[in-house]
Amino acid sequence: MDFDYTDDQKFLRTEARRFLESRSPIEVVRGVLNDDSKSYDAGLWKAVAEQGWLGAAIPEEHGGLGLGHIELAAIAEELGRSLAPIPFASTVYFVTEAVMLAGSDAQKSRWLPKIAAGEVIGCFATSERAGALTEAQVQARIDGGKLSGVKIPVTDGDIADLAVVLAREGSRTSLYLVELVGAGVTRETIQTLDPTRGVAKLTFANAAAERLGEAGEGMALAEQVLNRAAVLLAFEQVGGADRALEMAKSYALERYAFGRPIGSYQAIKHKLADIYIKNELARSNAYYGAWALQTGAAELPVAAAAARVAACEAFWFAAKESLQTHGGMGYTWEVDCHLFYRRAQQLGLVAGGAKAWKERLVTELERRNAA
Amino acid sequence: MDFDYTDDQKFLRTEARRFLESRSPIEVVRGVLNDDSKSYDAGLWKAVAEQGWLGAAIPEEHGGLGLGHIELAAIAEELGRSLAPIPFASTVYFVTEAVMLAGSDAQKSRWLPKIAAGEVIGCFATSERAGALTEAQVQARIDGGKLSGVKIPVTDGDIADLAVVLAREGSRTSLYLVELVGAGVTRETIQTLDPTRGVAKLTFANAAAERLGEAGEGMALAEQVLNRAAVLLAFEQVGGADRALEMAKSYALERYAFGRPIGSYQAIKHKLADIYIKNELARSNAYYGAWALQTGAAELPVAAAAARVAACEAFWFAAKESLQTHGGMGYTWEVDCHLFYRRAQQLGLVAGGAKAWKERLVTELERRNAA
Amino acid sequence: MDFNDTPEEAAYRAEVRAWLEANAPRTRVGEVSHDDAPNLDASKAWQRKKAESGYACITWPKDWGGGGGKAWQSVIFGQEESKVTTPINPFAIGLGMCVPTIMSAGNDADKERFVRPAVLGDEIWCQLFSEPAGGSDVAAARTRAVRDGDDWMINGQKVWTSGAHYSDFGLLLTRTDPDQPKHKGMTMFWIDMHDPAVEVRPIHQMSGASNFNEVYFTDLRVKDSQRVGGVGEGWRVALVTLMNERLSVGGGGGGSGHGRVFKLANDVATLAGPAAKDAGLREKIAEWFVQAEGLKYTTYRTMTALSRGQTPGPESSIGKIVSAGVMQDMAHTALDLEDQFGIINDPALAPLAAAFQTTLMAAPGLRIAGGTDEILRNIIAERVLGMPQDVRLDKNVPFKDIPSGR
Amino acid sequence: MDFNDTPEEAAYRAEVRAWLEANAPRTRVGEVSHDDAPNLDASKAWQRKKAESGYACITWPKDWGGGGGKAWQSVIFGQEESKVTTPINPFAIGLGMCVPTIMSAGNDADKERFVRPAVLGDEIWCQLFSEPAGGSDVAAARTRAVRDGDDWMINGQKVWTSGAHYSDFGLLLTRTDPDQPKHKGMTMFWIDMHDPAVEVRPIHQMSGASNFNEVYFTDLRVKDSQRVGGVGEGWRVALVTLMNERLSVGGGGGGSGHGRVFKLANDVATLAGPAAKDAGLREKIAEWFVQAEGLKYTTYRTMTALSRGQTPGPESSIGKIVSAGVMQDMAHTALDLEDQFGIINDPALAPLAAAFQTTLMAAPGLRIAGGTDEILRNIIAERVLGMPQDVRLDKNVPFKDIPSGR
Repeated sequence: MDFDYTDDQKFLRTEARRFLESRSPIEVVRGVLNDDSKSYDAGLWKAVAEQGWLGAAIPEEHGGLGLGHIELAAIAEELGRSLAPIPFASTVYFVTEAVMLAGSDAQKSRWLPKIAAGEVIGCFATSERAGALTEAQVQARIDGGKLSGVKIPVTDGDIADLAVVLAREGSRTSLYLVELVGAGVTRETIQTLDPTRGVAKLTFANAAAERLGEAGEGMALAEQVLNRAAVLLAFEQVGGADRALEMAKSYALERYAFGRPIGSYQAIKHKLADIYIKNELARSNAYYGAWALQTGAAELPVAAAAARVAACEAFWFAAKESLQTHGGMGYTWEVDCHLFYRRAQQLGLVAGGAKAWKERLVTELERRNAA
Repeated sequence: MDFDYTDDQKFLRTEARRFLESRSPIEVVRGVLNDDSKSYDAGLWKAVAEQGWLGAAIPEEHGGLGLGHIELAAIAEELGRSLAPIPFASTVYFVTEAVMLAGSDAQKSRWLPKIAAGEVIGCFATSERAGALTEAQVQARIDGGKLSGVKIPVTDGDIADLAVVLAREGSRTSLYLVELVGAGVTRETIQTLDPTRGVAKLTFANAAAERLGEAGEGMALAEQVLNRAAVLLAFEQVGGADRALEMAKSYALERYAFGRPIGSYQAIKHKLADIYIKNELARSNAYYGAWALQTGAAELPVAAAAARVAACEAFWFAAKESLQTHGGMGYTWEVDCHLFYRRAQQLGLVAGGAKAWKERLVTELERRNAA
Repeated sequence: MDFNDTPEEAAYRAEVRAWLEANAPRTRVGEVSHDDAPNLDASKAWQRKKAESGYACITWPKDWGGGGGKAWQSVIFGQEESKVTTPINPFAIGLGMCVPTIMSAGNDADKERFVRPAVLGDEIWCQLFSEPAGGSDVAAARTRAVRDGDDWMINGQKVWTSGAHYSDFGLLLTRTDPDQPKHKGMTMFWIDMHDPAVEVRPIHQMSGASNFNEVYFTDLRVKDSQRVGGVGEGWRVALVTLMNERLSVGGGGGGSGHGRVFKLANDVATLAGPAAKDAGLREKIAEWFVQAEGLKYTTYRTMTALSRGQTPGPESSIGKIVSAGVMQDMAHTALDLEDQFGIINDPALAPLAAAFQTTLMAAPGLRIAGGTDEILRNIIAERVLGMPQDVRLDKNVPFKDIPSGR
Repeated sequence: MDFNDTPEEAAYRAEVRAWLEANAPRTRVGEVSHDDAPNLDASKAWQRKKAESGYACITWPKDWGGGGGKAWQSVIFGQEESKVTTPINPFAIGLGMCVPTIMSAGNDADKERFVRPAVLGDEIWCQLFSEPAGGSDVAAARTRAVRDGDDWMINGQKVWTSGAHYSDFGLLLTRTDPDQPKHKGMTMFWIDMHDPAVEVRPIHQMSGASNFNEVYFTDLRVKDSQRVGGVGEGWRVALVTLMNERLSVGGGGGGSGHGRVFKLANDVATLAGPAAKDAGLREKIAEWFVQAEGLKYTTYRTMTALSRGQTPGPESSIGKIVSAGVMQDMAHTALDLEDQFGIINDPALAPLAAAFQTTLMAAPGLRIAGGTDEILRNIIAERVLGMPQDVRLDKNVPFKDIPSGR
């Protein structure tokens, strides 16, 4: 039994934190927040690529570091802490995982090295309308090998070079690789509740598309990709939730009311204790998810769903109650609480909402009970 | 606008409280709790009958006081406060309401005076199995005017003289009046989580039964009776919840920890504030229900459901957190907290669980929106 | 219990309806933000019209510009006015808190000078109590007022001031003797908000809006005659102001907004089918509805007390704490139901998502402004339930010696 | 992260399994209640068998009867033992708290006398700290010990004592100098529970069961040699005991019990259809499951720290607070789903309802025993998150002058 980061992994995480504290301070996040023309920080993206993080889980033969998913999780936790405004999740947790999961050798050799090198930004395009993602929702279709239809919202779709698109061919759905620089693709940038992350509406009109994975396996593959992304996103959420708790802690110690620190009042003490409890539950579930992801265990669907449900709850609760702990200051633009409040909501939806994941979790549990 | 008890109603409530404080102190409740052979306090029942409360809402022509349902609600609130161990709800909120709602003149003149005089105890027999009450659940049936089948659980069925039974005749359900002293009726007393209220399993084998209300209207009538009972039970729940809050308040003031009253710690202060908030929301919803009941307003289904949902939540929360406020003492048999904890659960289920009422409420709201 | 008016109430309501029908403008230009003088003009015109017919400050004496009426009449007028579209009301703080304070603690000259113009809507007031170091702890005011001959010299900063940017006068709580214990040594003044020594800066909220201000005082000179109440009596005077605030019938209006959730539910699907059939969502809708209804009828209970000439019970204190929580929970739940689509903040592309996002970003402010959830629970526990005060370390010591963390 | 044993761990686990296979009795006679000497005998026999093979107190030195092993070994043994049905363990308090206190603060004679018999299961210990006036405030002990020649005379009462009715010895916290501040002036003794001056009365719990006792001391005479630690050092000694309590890997086992809820869901219908398809219930099941899983893996993290030879982090402190809350919420939700049937408390007529009722009646105790929800949140806030202590009015004043409300 060894249920924690190894010393190497801890070292990697410490290094990642140090790196991000210097390269992705809150000013960098606000730089993207306050500039409508920017949806990510190109400099940070370049620096992260130079660290090799984009290829952390990519095999060395394809230009990656060939580390495991737990190492990637350690990096994700720190990216979450720093609210790094870069298309890391879309490119690494979604597109890279999709290619590694379902790509042909040719596709892997073509895309993975470029991704690892930071030459390609990816995005994962599944949603077309409000509500949980179901196969029935998918209207985008392939005719004569060309893709037509609309995907909205697509996180990082405004800056991505490569999209993994869930589309319909005849009666069945499949995944497709689409180069967004090509013809027949129009992008429209969309305002979101977290301006530190870019989102677009993608419209395809007979755009060139190359199938990724087996025909008709689209929904099944999308769900496998979502399971992997959910685990890695959970680490970003846990990182963000811990940071939100730390902000609340230090404010509670320095802010005085009625002659003593507000942290000496049980209303605040117990609020922080509740945040801590949810954060620990989320971390433990995330660890289990990472183990399942790393070992390719059959438990992944359950573990990923549990990790996501716990992480969504923890980050949302930590962000809103950390803000509440800051009182009036927390409601101002200048104080950083709202950045975490926004990101908690964004991360809580980008891989599908917690409600949908609870349903998936229980469905898996029933399957397990039946077995 | 006059949205409170009138002075007369307040006087009635004050009198009722004074009466119950002397006639239904907690010792009387424990007398029933500790004696397995007793499922109600006969002396208290007789005294309550002498007060005329059983006939509070029964017209004078049928031997009642001819007061309104708001007066009855004021009495209910006090009965809830005192945890009075008597079959008041079954007899008055259910059976009396059923007879007044659906009874023929003959049935009214036969039963209402007896009920008002305390000569007849009633019970309302609908449930046959676990889960929300639906028409499909009803298996008890009428053949040749005789009732056969099983009803479980039936609150006060062990001591009742008269039952209102939901049963099936052919493909449709109707309500029936059944005298439990008659032939073909066997009763089996059942252990419950609140031994201060008696419950039985009733088995009918060709028992004499007289239809109450239109044939085939059984389920519709049962729901109308449940709406009326829900409002009156809500007042019992509000009364119990307020008492639970008062117990927590006085304990929080007299119990010291670390050199000061536990009521000076925000963990306790804010817990009590949360109880107060839920109690006030429940009281306001109950008032609206009473208004709808009194005026026969079309809003009754919505008002009754809202009153019940709020009251179930308030009493449950007040009972469990009042107990928690009492710490270890609250977990002992000698301290009264568990009596409220038990009664909160009993009242929360006797007219159907809150979950079912939430569904009924939303269904009504949809109907209203559609209209 | 009766929703129907008494004959007397019905008659008054009819009269009010007729008057509103004839006089109420049908223009509302959204909230007062930092650049809407026109809107402000409309508000002032409407206020004057009400005042001239005795519908402004209905319960105040006629000779002060009021209506000389009863509390239940102002409740009814409020109900009816809220049914017609009128300009929003920037006078609430002045007429609800500041001017009543002048009336109870000010000198005769001030009453003469200020009450009527305020009622007529010619002059708008703001309340200058909260400070950066204070927040929930209003009595921690540090803004210094120092004697200077017959005048006082004021330096310091206030924060969270509503309407400061369009106010003509302000009620200012200052510290005049830091050697006294906290609650002594404060003094109240009225000030001219147009004085160049007063600088108003909007506060940029997380939602992007700016409904509040910071107000800075740099060598602001005021006459001793602008003092409201005695030197060192500032806290006693402030309590009068705050008392008036608490007496105003507390929030809880507006319903649960569950209608919007129904709309959403009919619009989207869950993994299991149409959201409108989702039992989890239906239970939540029921719970939100019951809370909103509870607040609505709690307000009715308060109005009933008023119309019976009684002081409202403490139940009115629960409004904001409940409604703010419901708002935040509902918005979060609705966006979760929208799934990925909930990310979109563009009314054209996703109207419901955008609407719920607006609520999501407003809710944290509601949970804080005018008393945080935590402060309100404390108030309920102490003033309503009679629990002891928290242990206080800031009493009976000179204000300057109270630990402040800086 | 790896669920698999290291080769070393695997080898040890195999050895343990083989030994349990060969030696573990397959008899459990339910919880130790007030009349189960037979069960107690089985427990003692099993403890002796473990001790003789070095599986009792695995981490303790061999020459004190322990196994001389590592923390990770006792973790593995615990995991494996929990898989086979064995008599329940009435030795936990003695071996987990009392005897370690003797070992660290007692004199050599006491160590000689008590450690080995306790390990062998021949002698059972109970902890006599809590008092009626104390509760969460252990240091408020009033049980008086007064010098009487070479002896001490003890009078007073303890409460919530587990196992007092079958214990041979007790670790007793007394007040020896009420003129000293609260945390000074206490002294610790070991006492003979069979002394006629000691009276044990079971506490009748709301659930009907009796798992705890009140213990009364009437002129109990103890020798000064029974003192554990110095006179006035009682609190320091007590902290050692309580420290040992906190170090024991905290609860959270047992899973969420959602299996039973599934069973119920397949059994009943809501107004909308089969409960198993009810999205509201399904969401709750997911939430309970995630919390139970979270606790399970949190325990794994603690075990990992142990097997790495580190001190477990604070995360183990969350177990009880979470599981107790889940228990109460789940039981209440399940009974609500049963609707009227949930009233029945008869396993024959309604097995699931009865089972959930048992949980419902046990949950309040879980939320209180061993630290209330409120105390645990305080501990987390102070010891884990570094928040300041609550303002204390009971320090630096003579104990007898501390307000106690009586």
